[in-house]
Amino acid sequence: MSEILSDLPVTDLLPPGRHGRADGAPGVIAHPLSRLAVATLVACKGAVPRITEAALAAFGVALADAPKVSFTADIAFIGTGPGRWLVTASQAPEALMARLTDAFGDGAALTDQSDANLMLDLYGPAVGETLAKLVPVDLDPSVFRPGDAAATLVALMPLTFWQLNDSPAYRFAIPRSFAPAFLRALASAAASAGLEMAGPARG
Amino acid sequence: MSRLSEGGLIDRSKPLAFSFDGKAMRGYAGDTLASALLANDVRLVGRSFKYHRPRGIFSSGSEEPNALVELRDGARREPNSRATVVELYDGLSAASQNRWPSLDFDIQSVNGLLGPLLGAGFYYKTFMWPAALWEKLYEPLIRRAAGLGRAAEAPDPDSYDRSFAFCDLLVIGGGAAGLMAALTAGRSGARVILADEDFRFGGRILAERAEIDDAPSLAFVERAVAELAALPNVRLLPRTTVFGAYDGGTFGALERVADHLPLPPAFTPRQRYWKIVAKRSLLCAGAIDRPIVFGGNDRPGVMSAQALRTYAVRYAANPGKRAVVFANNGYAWSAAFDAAEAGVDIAAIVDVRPEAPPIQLERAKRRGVRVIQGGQVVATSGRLLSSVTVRSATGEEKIAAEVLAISGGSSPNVGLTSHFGGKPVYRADIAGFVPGACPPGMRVAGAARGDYSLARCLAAGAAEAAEAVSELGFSAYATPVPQARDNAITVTPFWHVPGSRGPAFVDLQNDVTAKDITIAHTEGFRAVELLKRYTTLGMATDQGRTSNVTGLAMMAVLTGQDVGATGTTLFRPPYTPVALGAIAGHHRGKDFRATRPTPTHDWARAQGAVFVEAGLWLRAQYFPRPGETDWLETVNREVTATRTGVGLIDVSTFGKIDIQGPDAGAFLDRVYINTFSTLPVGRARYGVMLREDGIVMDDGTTSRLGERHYLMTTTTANAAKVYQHLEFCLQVLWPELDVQMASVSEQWAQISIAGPQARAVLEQVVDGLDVSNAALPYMGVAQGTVLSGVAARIFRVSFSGELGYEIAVPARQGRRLAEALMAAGAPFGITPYGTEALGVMRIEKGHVSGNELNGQTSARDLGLGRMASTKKDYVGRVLSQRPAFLEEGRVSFVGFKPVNPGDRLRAGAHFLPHGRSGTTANDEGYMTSVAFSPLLGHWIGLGLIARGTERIGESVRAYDPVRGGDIPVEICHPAFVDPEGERLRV
Amino acid sequence: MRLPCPYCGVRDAHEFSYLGDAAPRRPDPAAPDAADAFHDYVYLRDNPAGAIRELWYHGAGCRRWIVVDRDTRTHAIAGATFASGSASGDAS
Amino acid sequence: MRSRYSVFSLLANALTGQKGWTPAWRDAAPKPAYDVIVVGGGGHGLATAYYLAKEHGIRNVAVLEKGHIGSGNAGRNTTIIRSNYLLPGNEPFYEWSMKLWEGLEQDVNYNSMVSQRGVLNLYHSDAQRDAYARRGNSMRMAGADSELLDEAGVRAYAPFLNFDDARFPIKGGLLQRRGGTARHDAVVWGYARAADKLGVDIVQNCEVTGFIRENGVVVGVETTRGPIRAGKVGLAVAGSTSRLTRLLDLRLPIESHVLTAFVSEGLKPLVPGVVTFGAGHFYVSQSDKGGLVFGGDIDGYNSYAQRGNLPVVEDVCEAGMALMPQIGRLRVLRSWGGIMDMSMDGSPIIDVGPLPGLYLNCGWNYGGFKATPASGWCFAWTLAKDAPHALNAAYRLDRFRTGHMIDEKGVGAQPNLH
Repeated sequence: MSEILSDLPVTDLLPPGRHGRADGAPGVIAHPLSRLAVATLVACKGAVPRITEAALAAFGVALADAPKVSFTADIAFIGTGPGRWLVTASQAPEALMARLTDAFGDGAALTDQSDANLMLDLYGPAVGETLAKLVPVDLDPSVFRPGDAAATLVALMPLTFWQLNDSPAYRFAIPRSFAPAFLRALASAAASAGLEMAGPARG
Repeated sequence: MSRLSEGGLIDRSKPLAFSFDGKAMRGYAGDTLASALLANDVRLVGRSFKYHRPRGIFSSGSEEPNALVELRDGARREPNSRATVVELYDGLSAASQNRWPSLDFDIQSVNGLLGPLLGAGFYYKTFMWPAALWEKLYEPLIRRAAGLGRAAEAPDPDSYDRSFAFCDLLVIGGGAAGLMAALTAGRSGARVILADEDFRFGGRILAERAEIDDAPSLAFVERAVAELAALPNVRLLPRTTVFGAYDGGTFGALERVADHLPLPPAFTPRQRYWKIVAKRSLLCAGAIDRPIVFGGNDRPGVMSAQALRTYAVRYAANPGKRAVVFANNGYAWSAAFDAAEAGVDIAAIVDVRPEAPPIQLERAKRRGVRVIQGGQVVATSGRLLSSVTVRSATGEEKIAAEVLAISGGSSPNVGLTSHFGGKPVYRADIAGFVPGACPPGMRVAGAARGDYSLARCLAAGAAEAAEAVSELGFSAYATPVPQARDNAITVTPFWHVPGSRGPAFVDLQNDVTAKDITIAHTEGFRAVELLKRYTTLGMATDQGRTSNVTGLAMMAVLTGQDVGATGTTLFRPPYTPVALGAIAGHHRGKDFRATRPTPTHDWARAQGAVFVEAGLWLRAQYFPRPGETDWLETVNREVTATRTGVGLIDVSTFGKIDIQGPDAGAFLDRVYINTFSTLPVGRARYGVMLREDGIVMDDGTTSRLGERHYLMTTTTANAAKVYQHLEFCLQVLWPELDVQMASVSEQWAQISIAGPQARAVLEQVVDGLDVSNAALPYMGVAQGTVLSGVAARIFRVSFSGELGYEIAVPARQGRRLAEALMAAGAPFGITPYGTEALGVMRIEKGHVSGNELNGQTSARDLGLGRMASTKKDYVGRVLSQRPAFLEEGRVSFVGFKPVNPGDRLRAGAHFLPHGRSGTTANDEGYMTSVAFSPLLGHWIGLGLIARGTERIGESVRAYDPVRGGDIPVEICHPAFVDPEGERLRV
Repeated sequence: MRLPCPYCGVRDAHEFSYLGDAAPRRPDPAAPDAADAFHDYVYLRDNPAGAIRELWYHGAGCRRWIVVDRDTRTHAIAGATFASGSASGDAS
Repeated sequence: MRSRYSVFSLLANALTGQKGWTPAWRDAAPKPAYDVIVVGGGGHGLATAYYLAKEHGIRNVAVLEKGHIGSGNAGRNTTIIRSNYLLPGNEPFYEWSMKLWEGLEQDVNYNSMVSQRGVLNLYHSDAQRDAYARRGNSMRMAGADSELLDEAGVRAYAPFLNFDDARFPIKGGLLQRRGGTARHDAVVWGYARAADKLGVDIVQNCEVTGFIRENGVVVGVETTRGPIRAGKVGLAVAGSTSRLTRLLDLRLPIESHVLTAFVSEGLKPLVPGVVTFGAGHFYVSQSDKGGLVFGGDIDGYNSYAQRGNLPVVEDVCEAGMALMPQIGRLRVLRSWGGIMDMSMDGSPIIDVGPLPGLYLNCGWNYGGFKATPASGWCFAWTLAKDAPHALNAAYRLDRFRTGHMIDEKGVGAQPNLH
């Protein structure tokens, strides 16, 4: 909604605080995560079975080669394409890369993407109604459930997101240079419900 | 006031003030603007398109052809709003349009006097003499007279929303059939969306005095809506028009969220555009009354029978003191009886049929309504209708009336069914077109299918919905269908009253008359599409909903074909007109497209940078300092500082593609014209890739980070295109190659430092890495850390021609790196520079860039042909050997300098030999890039000219007529600075 | 239009880029008639009014090239597979 | 006999109740044989027949149309005429078309409402400015008019554009004042009437279902109204070319794509000429009836369905709002899809062959309507002389084999990107 955004430079991230409707509890809370290590993992030709075994052995994760989240308490694998995952963990990027290298050796290509995305959790009572304005994927609980992931186009921006729980909460990985524009679109979509932008969000 | 004393679905406890043409009036909540106008005795509402004839209100729905007004004012002015669907709100202001100086007295109504001249096709036959007068005189006059309302003059201040929705069944229309359908599907557990363009569900039930299950039918509506609202799997969308059917079960719909309010409340959009994906759809859009054509059928006071009933019953608004009904069907009789019961004085029912059904005659008798069977209206009179002249077996008779309610039968609202090209089919028994082939997954129920009986609408809505959801695996309950009693309606086709007096209108808005159809027939414009285009029949804002069937039936009569064989024109989206702003939603102004800042954007802004768009990116263009008077002065300073000391620029926008795997080297050999499999680890190489048609696609340096690990850079503009191309090569052309790709463009901030002092600066930020010339030579690559522990990749590459390094760090460290480099470089006068200075230096150096890689140049054209390996195949090799690519006279890439050093060069100038005129035949090429070289003290240029490399030293004309330029330039080697590249290697 | 991506599921065509007919195969560049064969491969198309197998790239999704069976007269879609030919799409 | 349209004939008819008009053209039945058959009763086909008769004296000509004349792309375009092309293969041809437009109405005695109110292409960067300068210079060198406007110049010509809040600021534009619009249907009817008057048979509801070949030579066509023989058969069936050449086992460098166009409700004058928004995919003009006529890019996939999908609708409305935010409350009245012959380099083909007796006129991409007069003129020449005229010398079919593509946009052999 232009009244919120008219004074905000288009290159700036939405500042922390309340945006849109100000009365009552916020309909949507956006929570940026600054300490998540992220990597892409791409299986070598024919190596998906090997990778799957290694994931089980090294992390206790039953890796799904599908748009799903396979996770344990400290690591998550998000399917983004055949034989391809985004891996996230709350640790230093180098440490994650080292763990993954140890586990998968030359069976996969690994790239550090810890700085490539704004990682953002979205939740709140109006998150469904708000995401319906942005995400062209059916998020009805009968269709999209915790552990489901999707790479898609939001307000003309390519991004990946997955569902964390059935409250529901979602985690978004937004390419860093698109983060300001994404947050502008989010602020517009959430304006009628009220958006609480938590914490400092530096992409 | 013509407000009926009782009844209606208006809330008499909520009076609303509004104005029309500045005159204050009162209405009630639940009114439309049209019903409120009628209740305020306003009968003249608009002017027609061509003849500016006075017009009133014809319909009570979205098909309204006459009562178009400008709603609101200032930046919110909404031209061509149909008064019949504008929901009344407090403070509403509306104005009539297409009139001057006033609605009552419109100068251009003289057009009507020219009617005999202005028949169909008139414009095509005249205004040709003299030719010069068309744009100067005739066309401006025509344009001013045409058009309807006026657009606002300031940006629309309201906001618009977009929303996606998914469902099993989309029910379009919430009348009897739609409500039953939504109930049936909703009870089965299917996800249902019920959309209706009206602000109240119920459809025709709202306007008819009928009973369902022996109770007033309105009770059924209220019960149904309450149940639907309580079902979690049903979404009700009132005020929502489903405007288009698209592929894959996708529908466009427009919800008028706040149009019924004086202003949208804070954070509320004016309208919302829904993109609905439905596995099945059910069209229950009802039907509308169509007019009968006769002389004087357009006077204010002539309206559809359905409209008369709706205004009387639903809105308790009496459209006029006495009403005559003129029809060819029994439905109009019911309308007359309902209106009479609501308090309208029905003077007579005139039916063209010689004998009406006895049951209706009986009802008329009971009510004391006079009936003229076998009668026809042959004339009307009054500026606002005051009387109608009826011809019957007993002769002609003039009946005083302010309202003439007409019905030539019903036209099902088939619009959405033909959005996939399905042709409506004529059904003689109802004298109307019903849906033909529907879009996949679409069914039709109720009046939209030609089933006009209320009982059948209820039953069909339930049955069709049950079948639709059953196909999806839901078990639909055998819901008992409510009972309604109504009689079969008969209709006798009747289109046009022959021998009636005065202009007889077929298309009310566009002023297409019966005579126009005759002209079109005479001149051979007989096919329905030709008829439409020649006469403009059906091209008005109602898209022919009130006129097409009648018009083509009249043509059928003239050609002797039957109506079905004549066919009808197809309805195209949108079903009713849709606001542009609603479809655009949030994507307007600065948010039209995303703006991508670089990792050092904030830092550059703090440095006073001026930014420039590079695709979606914003890049620093130059960094002006106080006292500098123009951009060129700034750029000269930046270039000089870099060439003599050291400069710094963010180059993060280049595409960066991580390529790994055992076959990575072999893969690169196939996509680049040169060889990469032999590149040593720790080295970078410049590469050129072609499209398969032999034209250059992109260039950039690619580094080998490990035995099976490469990092490719692409140009900013082509980053996504190259990535897609590489995926194509890997997945489609050579799936046997074992290569893994990932874009790392967003991961790394990359800053280039260049200039003789670059190494001295670099040494201060690296963590003990040896970056000496020996350890990190030109085109060397090092990995390590900088700034005490930040992972970094250092590439010794150069675009400027100076000793240069590109330092990549994780994106969030970009600003820190820039600041550290500035601090480290301060003793050397390090200077941030932008894309302008970068451009100057690359032109001085003679490097190709986007202006040269324009999709029309080959590697050979650009002087890069020698890079191409002859020992391997690569994409584009074969077709780059075609004759035209090897022609003698083909352009080649060279430099240009002005013969007179003070002359300014301009990119886009064409080259001509001296002494030849500026014609296409003499065109030898064009200047691609220019810059002022502070080093050389004059303008320099790069360009493509025929046989350029053979013509070094020759002088040609740089011909630039669009900017008044025509100067001699000398062809030279493209590298103006350091052609041997010595500076790179120090 | 909605395309059934074998990995992501059914998605709006907006997420995809289009290349065209999937039938032409890159010819052998070493063959004696390579010049003609490449001309035909790059430029000539059946352009059928009816069924076509065509290449789409799911650029905003899984970044897979897929082959879609579609009818150019009705836009009806019969199915889609990974262009790399393998069931999993990772060219294994 | 066709009456000539004049002030006199108009007045006479006004006084006699419009009863004196005669059919604009004869609804001819096909004869067994003609000197030339032109397949396709759109603007190009009818113009070809007219110029065959007028310029070359070849009057034993039939135009065969599957439905009724003008029912294809001639009736589904955005009515723009311009000659603002870049490449030497294109610009002289389109400028010749512009010259023919300028005298068309008097030539055919039919008001096609050729309205030269200007075509403005906006630029948003220095690089785009220079690219437009290159184009503007090409135009001048081919005898066309062009003006390179700076921002102030654009403000003067089109003050209603968004200069203040734009994502891609308007820096200037390339203006061709002689560009503009023409009433598309009237162009078809004007050519039909004039061709008919010279003896050409316009045969409607006559679909070509096959070709008659003798010894490898095309000597006629099979139609739904029987076989018709001809000395020469020319195809001018934009959008359907591949469907016909398939009957001859010919594959062409063409794909069929859908382009959607839009018209708004009628408005009082707002947009004077044609404005093209380079940073988005959008162009707009206003018809004499007051509707804003606008459109954008093709949908991007092969299609014969004559209808597009919502992504393009959205893209067009977004660009429209970005360029003219005051049109937010104006309503789109109707949209329609036309099927384009998109060629592999974005430029047309007018050529002899590729089979003896056959002549091709196809591959018009978006450029078909504005080309109508020159296309007909050059195709008539090519049919009459068995060789291309200098103006269509670059439009050979074999240019892809030799490498002489005419790729204005520089996107290569991908028709959906042109």
